[in-house]
Amino acid sequence: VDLQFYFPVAVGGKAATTIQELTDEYAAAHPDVKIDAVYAGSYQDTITKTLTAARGGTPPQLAVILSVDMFTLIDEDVIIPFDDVATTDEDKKWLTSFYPGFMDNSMTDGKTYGIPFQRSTPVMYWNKEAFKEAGLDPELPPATWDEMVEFGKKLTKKDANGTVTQWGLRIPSSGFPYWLFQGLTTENDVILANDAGNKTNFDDPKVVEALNFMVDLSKKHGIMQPGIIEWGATPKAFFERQAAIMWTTTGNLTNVRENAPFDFGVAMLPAHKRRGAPTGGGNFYIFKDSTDEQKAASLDFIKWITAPEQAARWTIATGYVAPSPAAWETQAMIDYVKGFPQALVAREQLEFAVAELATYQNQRVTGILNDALEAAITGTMSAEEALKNAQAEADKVLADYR
Amino acid sequence: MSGANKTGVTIDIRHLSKVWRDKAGKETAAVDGVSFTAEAGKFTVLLGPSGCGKSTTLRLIAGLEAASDGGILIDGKDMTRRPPTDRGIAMVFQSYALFPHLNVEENILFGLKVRKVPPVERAVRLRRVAELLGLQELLDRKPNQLSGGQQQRVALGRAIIAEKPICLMDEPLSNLDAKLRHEMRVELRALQQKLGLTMVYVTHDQAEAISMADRIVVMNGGRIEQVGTPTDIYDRPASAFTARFIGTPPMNLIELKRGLRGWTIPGTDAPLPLAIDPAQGDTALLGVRPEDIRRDPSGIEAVVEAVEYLGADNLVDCRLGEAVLTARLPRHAGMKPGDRLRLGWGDEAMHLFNSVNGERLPLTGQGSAPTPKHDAAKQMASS
Amino acid sequence: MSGANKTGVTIDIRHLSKVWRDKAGKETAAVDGVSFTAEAGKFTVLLGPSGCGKSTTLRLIAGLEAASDGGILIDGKDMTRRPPTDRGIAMVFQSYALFPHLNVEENILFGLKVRKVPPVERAVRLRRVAELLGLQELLDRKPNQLSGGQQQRVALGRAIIAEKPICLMDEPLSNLDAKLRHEMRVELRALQQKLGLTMVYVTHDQAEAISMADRIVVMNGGRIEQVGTPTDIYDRPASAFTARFIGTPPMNLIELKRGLRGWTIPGTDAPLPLAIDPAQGDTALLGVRPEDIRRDPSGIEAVVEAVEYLGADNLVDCRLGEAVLTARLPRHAGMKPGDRLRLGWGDEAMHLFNSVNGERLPLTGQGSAPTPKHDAAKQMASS
Amino acid sequence: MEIAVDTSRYDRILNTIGAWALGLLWFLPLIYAVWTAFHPGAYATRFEPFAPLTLQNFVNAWNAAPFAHYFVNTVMLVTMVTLSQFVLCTLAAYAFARFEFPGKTLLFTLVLLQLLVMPEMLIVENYQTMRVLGLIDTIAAIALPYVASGFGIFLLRQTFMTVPKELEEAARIEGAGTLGILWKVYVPLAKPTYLAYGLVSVSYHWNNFLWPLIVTNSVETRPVTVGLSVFSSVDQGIDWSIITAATLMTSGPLLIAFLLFQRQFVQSFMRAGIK
Amino acid sequence: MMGRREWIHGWLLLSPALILLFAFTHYPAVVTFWASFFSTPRGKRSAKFVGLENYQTLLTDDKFWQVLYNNLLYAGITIPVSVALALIMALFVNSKLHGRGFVRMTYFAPTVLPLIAVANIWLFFYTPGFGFIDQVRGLWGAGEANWLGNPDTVLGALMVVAVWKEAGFFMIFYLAALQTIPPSLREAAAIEGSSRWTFFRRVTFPLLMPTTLFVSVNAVINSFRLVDHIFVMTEGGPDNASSLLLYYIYEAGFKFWDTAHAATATIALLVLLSVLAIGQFFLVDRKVHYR
Ligand SMILES: Nc1ncnc2c1ncn2[C@@H]1O[C@H](COP(=O)(O)OP(=O)(O)OP(=O)(O)O)[C@@H](O)[C@H]1O
Ligand SMILES: Nc1ncnc2c1ncn2[C@@H]1O[C@H](COP(=O)(O)OP(=O)(O)OP(=O)(O)O)[C@@H](O)[C@H]1O
Ligand SMILES: [Mg+2]
Ligand SMILES: [Mg+2]
Repeated sequence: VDLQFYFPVAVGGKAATTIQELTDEYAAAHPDVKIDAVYAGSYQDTITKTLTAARGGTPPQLAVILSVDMFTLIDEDVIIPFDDVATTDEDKKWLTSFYPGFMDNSMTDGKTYGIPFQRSTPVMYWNKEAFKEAGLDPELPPATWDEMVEFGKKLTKKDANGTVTQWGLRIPSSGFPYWLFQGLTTENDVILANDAGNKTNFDDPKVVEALNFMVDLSKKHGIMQPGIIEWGATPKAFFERQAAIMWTTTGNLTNVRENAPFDFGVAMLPAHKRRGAPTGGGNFYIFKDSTDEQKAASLDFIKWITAPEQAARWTIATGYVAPSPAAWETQAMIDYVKGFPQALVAREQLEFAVAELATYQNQRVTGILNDALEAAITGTMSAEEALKNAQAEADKVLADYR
Repeated sequence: MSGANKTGVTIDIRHLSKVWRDKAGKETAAVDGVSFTAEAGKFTVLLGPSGCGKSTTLRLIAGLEAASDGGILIDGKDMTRRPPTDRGIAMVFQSYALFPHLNVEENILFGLKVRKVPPVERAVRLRRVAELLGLQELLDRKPNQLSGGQQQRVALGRAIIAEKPICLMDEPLSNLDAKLRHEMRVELRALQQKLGLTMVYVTHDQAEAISMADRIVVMNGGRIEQVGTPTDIYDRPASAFTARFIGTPPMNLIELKRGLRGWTIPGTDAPLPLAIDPAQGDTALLGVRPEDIRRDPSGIEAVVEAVEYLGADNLVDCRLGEAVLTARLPRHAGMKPGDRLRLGWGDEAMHLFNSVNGERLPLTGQGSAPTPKHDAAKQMASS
Repeated sequence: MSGANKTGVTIDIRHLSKVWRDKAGKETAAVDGVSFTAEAGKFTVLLGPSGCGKSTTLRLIAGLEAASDGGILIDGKDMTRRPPTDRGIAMVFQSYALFPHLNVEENILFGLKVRKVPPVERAVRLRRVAELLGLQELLDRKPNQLSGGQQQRVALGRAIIAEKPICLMDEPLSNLDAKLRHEMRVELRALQQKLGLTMVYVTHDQAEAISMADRIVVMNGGRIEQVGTPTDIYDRPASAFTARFIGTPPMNLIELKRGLRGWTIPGTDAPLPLAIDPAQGDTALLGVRPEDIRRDPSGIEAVVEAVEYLGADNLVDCRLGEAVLTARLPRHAGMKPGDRLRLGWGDEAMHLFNSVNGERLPLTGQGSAPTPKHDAAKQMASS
Repeated sequence: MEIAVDTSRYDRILNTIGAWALGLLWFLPLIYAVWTAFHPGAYATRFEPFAPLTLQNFVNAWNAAPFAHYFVNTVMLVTMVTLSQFVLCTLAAYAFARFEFPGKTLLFTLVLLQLLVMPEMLIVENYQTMRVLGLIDTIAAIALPYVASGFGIFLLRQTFMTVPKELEEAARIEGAGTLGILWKVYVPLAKPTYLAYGLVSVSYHWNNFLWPLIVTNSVETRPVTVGLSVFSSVDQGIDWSIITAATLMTSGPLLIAFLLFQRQFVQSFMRAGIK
Repeated sequence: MMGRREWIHGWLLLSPALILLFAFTHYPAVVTFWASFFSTPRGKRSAKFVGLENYQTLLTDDKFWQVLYNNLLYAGITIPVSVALALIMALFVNSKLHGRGFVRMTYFAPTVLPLIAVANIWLFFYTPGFGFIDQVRGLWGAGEANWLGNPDTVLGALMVVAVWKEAGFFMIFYLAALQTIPPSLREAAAIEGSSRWTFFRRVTFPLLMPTTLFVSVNAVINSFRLVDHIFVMTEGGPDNASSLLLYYIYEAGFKFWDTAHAATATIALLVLLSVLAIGQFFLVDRKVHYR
């Protein structure tokens, strides 16, 4: 059986080689299956390539694509639910072996469309040295919003001209600000969209409140750089002591560990009304336009690669969160965590994690939210107004899907 | 050259016209209903003042411009709308049109390479042409490394080497020095005759025209003034225009008035021995070539106004009554402005033209010349 | 022209050289240690065969090329390394160098606009120049819509209108017809004298050189052959090169041999009445100008080989023993190949040159000329 | 011209200063790239004169993808594209510059239209065409949509229009046919333009990413940009050290080629001779 | 040059290029045009004819108008600046200069470097605090500035990148054209005493017109087409302040997979560009002097 498998790389160079190794290993063990693992660029490139190929009549048999693009893929009618092929009891058990926080994004209508593979969640990193300098306990990260503000004020340093040389906090807001913002809304105990993916809650007062808090971090409290904060430069800013605390993905763990010139800590995002964070990252999908044989082989491959041993290797190589509890139980993982306990934080946070904002026409709807967030952050609109507009627009887009 | 034994072909130009239209829509007829024949194997020269349409005519024959009207027959076949390649021509451009990216050798051989002449023959022909034109030393220079005259020789070489039955040349010698030009004149003429080329040659140098041409076509303002052999044109110019145009220095043209006693030069009293059809009116133009004017004790009195030294001769401007005549006198004659002398000329040296339309008038009668001794003088000069 | 009353300035050329180096590193000396002075307000002509370095010399004077060696003083100031603008020159380029995107008027006025001459004056000067050159009708044409001669006139106009103290012209009349050229010659000379311009003028036309120049510089292969007034050069050429180069048709040069009875033309027996310093060896070159040769019953016998019709005259190639001489004979003489005749020339018509290095030899002795009647003949001809 | 100059000495100094100042400004990103690529990551944002040098960034970049293979592919791709562009665009440009035929303006408009149409818009349709042609995952498929380049046709047309017509006439008289004239007169005279176009076209296709990514799947066909893109995914923030190292590694050959070829511009192969 | 033959030759010369152009440009373009009258097909729901509805949607989309405004502003500034700079650069490196080859390379380097990589470098330059620009500004005691994070400055920051990228690209064409101007014209002008500036204004520049036409048509087009740096640097943000038309189309097409909307916007862009670029071409072409 020939299988074509598109995968993206979103974290550093090792990911591609690891996937290649894993597929080669699988192919060696299954001589009847040939897997052509095709590197397809970033997540965005991957879905572009996939849909272009699908429309051109030659889709891959399986691919790793953002979990939030599930609705898009359903909408385009190019993928099948795993329930169609995972029919044995063993398969069904396998479907339930992943963290529910990840499965939220992989199911709709009671059917499973995606299998979590390279998944992540945002966490908080802090600079222990900076904490010490500011007279804070370096081992004690802020646990609540209030603490975060309080610590942040202490951590914000200015030079003689009044120019800030170190910000207390950095929550990047470029590109896809909704993701980290979803951390705040979740903590404020509100969800942004329903499970069916056809209704959003952007103008909920709690969302407004969360956004106001985010805006106030720079405007009122002065602990975060004003304006849009670049996602890509965030780790570097952290290393350069531009910011003492940063929020970013667990995917950065390896990077921070290797490059931070100081002792750092990793913690769950601080709580407000509750603890919480969104998940993120990519799922496996199986494509419709394949023979049954191919579908079965694809399923088998996915089962193999998400099995604990392989998942552990993948996690260790890339820093992504292993998607099933069993993976964390493997010896490799246990050894890894022992040497690097910060890796555990993500797993612990999964307990509180919610689905990443995903709806039909996902990118358009999140785009609307992004625009609203950016408008509020840059001060062109009040949070309330921006979110109200965003909700109205989202309603317009999603009306077709109700 | 190499075994070529072509015989030129006849070119027939019939009522050919070329009109340029500028942006404002104004039309200029560069060539205006011209008809003539360049006979097979003959040397035809187009002569005329700057801007009279010589180059345009040549370009029409070459097929580089589309005729606005009329036709061109080559070897009896209508070629008016055929591309240049089909016409069997070689051409020297007035502006040379050398390929700036090719060196001299490549420029000269361009056509032969295009026509896939075998390398051995190319080499042979190249050697001959380069020698003929004195370009041996320059073969690997680019045009921008050549002097003006050298460029012109390259352009000439490119045309000569082609050995086409028709050769069109647009002022091919204008940038050469007198010596080289004289040599080239002889060489070109010999070559043309040897190969039996039909040559159409544009020049503004009448020494060239007269010495090389079998036939001269004199043009003016896009039209033909006269077609004839060099002697025809020199000795019997058909119009005042041709008369003044041919000859260096040009023919003197003096307005004559019919007086009581006959035709006189205004300001002088002795009537000239002329009989002109009275229907021609009361004025006429008398033409006398400077070289036909001699000092003649019994001639008309004149005052020297200016002397131009020309090496071999002096050109002496003399006032006769109200007219000024230029005479070519021997250089050792030692004349200076203010000198008085008497001038005369032979009967057959006189040309008469209608003073309105410039047409040649027949000399219908014979009176007594003011230079009774002219026969003797002629005798003497050619002794 | 308009109130300009400039007096030209002197140009001193001192040991000027220009070496071209090609890609292979081969060097060509286009100008090779040239020194001469173009005097203030005088008309200096550079004359020489194609490729001898005339244009290069002119471009060096203009500052368009950097001298490889030597210097240029203008008005006493060393200008060797100063840019063209500082030298106060106007120039006509051999290739015209017209601005292709500007029309005739704009081309001519280019310099005046650059120098911010007020519009009123520009218009006045333009009108004069256009009239002088017959360009009135063409003022709004682009160069590519002009004939070759018209383009040349525009280039001339651009230089004339500048009214700079120095004017450099590189074959400015080569594309004009004889009539226009003659007119332009007179006009340019008048203009130059009126404005007191220092003119350096390159031409290959010696009629032009001789009639216009105050001084002629004859160049050959990058070096100067002779500097002198037109009469000097024509009447006493300093070398065989100059002798052959100046004059149309050129001077006849015949190799003489010292025989038992004196100097003879090989193949003839009558010795010529010459006395040459015996130190010069046994051969010498005798030069005689074609126009100095006459039919002379007591002269040397000759056979006509070819006759070239030139309008005003015939050029007759005659064989004298082993030598061939060209004689300019009157056109009505009616000669044809094969005719026999006797030719003679005056003593002062003879020029002698060293047959090895071409230097002029003094005529130290006088014998009896082969043409005893030459004085009478001269008398007659100028009667 | 070799004007015997010294007034323009100041001119020349000013000129030199201006040119170099602008040059350095323009070069800043590349200077930064060189700095970062040769220093450990910690110095990517700090410019200390004596920071330690390292080649590790290049080693890491080289190992992240089969670059050797990709280079071969890219070189094949740009050669193929550029050569076929030269041929096709030359023919078409010549027709537009020097021929009169009905529909010329319309066709030229259509060519210009290609300049306007962005390649992204055509991806889906062209992918289908390639599949029909059976060219998916071949270098030809990457090249084909770009071979008839409106840009090239337009550029060469502009150049051909400035070639003196006499030269064509002279060649025509010598018996050269349409293609002969094109090849022997226009092409050599347009050499600077071909160089310019070649450089630009090579850099464009060297750096083109999205279409090659989509239409190819295997290491045997993919160009270096696909390898390069591994470093520019920003999930974990930007690692400038490795991006710049990879960039220098992939674009280095181009920069060197440019340094070599720009000399050709200097040579005045097309001077004078043209009046 | 004679009638019919010339036609045939003309067409023959054109045909290879035209066939490919039709196959890979015009046919897809027509499909796009056609698609703009249909709704977006999504999986099970196939496209249905909607007439001008898509256009109506487009014209009532505030974001479209904002993006259009951004783009016109962007074009209005980057085009003249980059063309002028290109010309200056070409003149610089066409004259005698020490290290001319190197200077040429510096100007041309932006064209050679892949935009994704370069955009990342620019991203660093613009980064507040420790970014290159802020480090330099820091030397003067200035505080940090968030160039890309502020809607007032972000478009300007992108314009700088565009000019940087484009100027060297256009310079190459100017440089090639400068090489074909006969030196005798400079000589003639030098004799007339014209300064470098006058010579440039009165001779060089008019003779460069064919190139300027070429370059400016391309500049117009590129100012609407070159958006790669937006992907890396701002993704159109904040709040669309740096979004340009093509990015908008790209989002509609490849992020929202709303192909009908993308097609419609594409057609709008094509019409706009045709008017600007092709109109410009035909307007100017007949006035240009081609020698
Ligand atoms: N750029 C150059 N490189 C090399 N040689 C050159 C260059 N320009 C001119 N020459 C050579 O220098 C010599 C002198 O050239 P120049 O143009 O001064 O001749 P000229 O006397 O003006 O001739 P003509 O009467 O034919 O115009 C010639 O042999 C020519 O080939
Ligand atoms: N492309 C053109 N557009 C408009 N008029 C033109 C064009 N080419 C030539 N002419 C005009 O046509 C007339 C004839 O030009 P042509 O070149 O045939 O003259 P010519 O006899 O060769 O003159 P010359 O001896 O000066 O070279 C001239 O008045 C010229 O100005
Ligand atoms: Mg002419
Ligand atoms: Mg010369």
